[in-house]
Amino acid sequence: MTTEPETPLFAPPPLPEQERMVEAILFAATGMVTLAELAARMPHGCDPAAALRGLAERYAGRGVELRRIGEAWAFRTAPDLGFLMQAERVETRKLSRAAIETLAIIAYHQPVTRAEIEEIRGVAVSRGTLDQLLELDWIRFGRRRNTPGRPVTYLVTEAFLDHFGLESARDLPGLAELRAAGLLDSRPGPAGGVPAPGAEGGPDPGEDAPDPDQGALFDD
Amino acid sequence: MTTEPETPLFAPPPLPEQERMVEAILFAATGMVTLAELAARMPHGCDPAAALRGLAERYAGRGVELRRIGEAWAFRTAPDLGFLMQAERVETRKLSRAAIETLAIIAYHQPVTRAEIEEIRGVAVSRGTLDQLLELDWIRFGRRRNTPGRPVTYLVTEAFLDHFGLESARDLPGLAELRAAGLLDSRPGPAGGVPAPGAEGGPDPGEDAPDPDQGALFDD
Amino acid sequence: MTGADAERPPEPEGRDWEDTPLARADRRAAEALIVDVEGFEGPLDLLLALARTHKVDLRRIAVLPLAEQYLAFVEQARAMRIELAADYLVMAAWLAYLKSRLLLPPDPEAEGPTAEEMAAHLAYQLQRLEAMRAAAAQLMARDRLGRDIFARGLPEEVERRRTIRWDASLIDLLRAYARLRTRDEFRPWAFDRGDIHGLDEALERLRGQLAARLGWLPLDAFLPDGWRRGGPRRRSATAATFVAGLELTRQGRAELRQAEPFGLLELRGRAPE
Repeated sequence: MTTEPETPLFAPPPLPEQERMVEAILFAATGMVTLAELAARMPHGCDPAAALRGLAERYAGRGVELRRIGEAWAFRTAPDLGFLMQAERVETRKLSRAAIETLAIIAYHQPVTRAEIEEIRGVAVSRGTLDQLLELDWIRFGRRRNTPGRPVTYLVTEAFLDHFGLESARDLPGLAELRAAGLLDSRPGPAGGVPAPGAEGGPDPGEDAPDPDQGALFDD
Repeated sequence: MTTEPETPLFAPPPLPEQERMVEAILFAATGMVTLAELAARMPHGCDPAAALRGLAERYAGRGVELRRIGEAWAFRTAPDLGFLMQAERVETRKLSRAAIETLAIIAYHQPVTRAEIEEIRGVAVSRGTLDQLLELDWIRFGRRRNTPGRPVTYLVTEAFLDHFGLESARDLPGLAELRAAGLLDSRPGPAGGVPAPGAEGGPDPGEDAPDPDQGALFDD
Repeated sequence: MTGADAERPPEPEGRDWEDTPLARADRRAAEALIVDVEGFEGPLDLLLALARTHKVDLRRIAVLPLAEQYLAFVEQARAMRIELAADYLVMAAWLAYLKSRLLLPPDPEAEGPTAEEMAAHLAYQLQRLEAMRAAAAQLMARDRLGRDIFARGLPEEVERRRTIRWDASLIDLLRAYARLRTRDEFRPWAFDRGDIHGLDEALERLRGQLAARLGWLPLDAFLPDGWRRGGPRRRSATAATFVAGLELTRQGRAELRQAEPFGLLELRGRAPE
């Protein structure tokens, strides 16, 4: 028996049945499931995207909602009912102010290099800050910059979007206003501008010093 | 104020709202939930039994069903859709230390021969480790080296990049960046540089020339 | 930069705090800030706090008075013998420079950015930092998974026929590599020390040498025999002897002098008092 016949031997199940399938798969999972994964698990010829549309409608306003996170989907409880779930609450390690600000800068300026984060915060990124965010799986490495030193860049992850209930990084609160105000621009400082933060207290000053060609990094 | 007034100060929420509450509680619960537990969690004056009746009706015939076992309740995948849960039968295990180290070396030094991997790890690499990584489709064979014995080289795959959320293997952070992110606890020796693989006393010095591009990763 | 600049009297030497009511307010603010200087994350953070105490609208911030407040703050910290990190002093030097450029008539011959451009960039940085803080606060206040929103608590797993999926996260991979690459760094040091002149040795030597003669001699003269030819041995011995010289000077057993930057370093012993 072939698993992927050229022309399906059987017609795909009717849409309401496909909705049931998507519902079952998403309900059974704790994490998010991508459209591709859904299609792979459902019988050949199914249209999970259409089924998801139907499901989203069905669950609108319920105690459990269908949420989109990037390219993936998941059921999540409605935010207004959080007070009922105290028993399930996970105590998360409290993030330092530095970690929170660094996370926000990465989310709003991504892809962003360490030197750029330091330029915005005006202070060296301390050890452990990026480590902590990587461990939470809220940030990841992006492409290296094509600038001297080829610094790595940082991006936020799908788990970040899931945690903060965002459909995509475009839905970050206040993004449009910040952009309109020019506060997300890559604006190079004038030469001899505000002194860049030293890598003081950093593990290896010589090596971790922010790029002196800072300005050039903001050219995209 | 008494916690259990004879006559409630506030009317309980309307039944559809109570249904939403039960729905969210059962969804998020890590086990079955009894009627008594529901009543305890919900606002005073609620009638979880009535809400459960409403919910059971709403979910009848769906991909997920409300199921009663003894005095407790839970959501369960509809029995006829069990075949979809195959992907849930997966047990996730952490890769062994030998495998993850081998994988890391291949990612950083590709294309790399088995002798070079052994030189860097300082211990022999078992056949099974490479087989496992090949089977996972995280590594593949590259060109043979033009050196005596023409050893095969290993490279990482697209599936590897995909799994680890990397744009390319070149975007892996270098040692300076690992240190800066807090992933590296020790400082480098006074010599500063990282010894090139196979630089000294390697099994086959002529053959073990590292990838010239690799230098870029370490040129802090 | 602003109209206020013109009215400002020339800066008196040894600034008197009580000359205007504004100065008094500044002083109070600066004192309050000094109390928790530890709480600031660098000069930019401090500047933002100073800006906030006077102006709500960062878009209209006047850099000159801000620079003055910052300089006053650093001055105060020094007077109270609070040790400020080098970052703060670098910023103070830069702001003093900016201030002088803002007060002087622009030099048409001068190259590079004008004082106004530099001030505008500083104002932009402050606005941007403030905006990022606000964004961070908004982000953290969202309904969050595991706190306000919950995932399925009882994921369903079908029992029969398990397939094992091997997993590893990026952080495991990076840690493994870091572990491998640093392991070697510990091992051979003890045996690699042939060309390193240790600080303890240098201290020992120098102490003896300085006790013996009291005239000024160049640092080179104190290098041990066999370490004077060029290369890493000489570098190591020079570094160790220099640090030893600094240490003995600190202890009051030696004196160190240098006529000009990069000039010859000279050292002599000092009789203990």
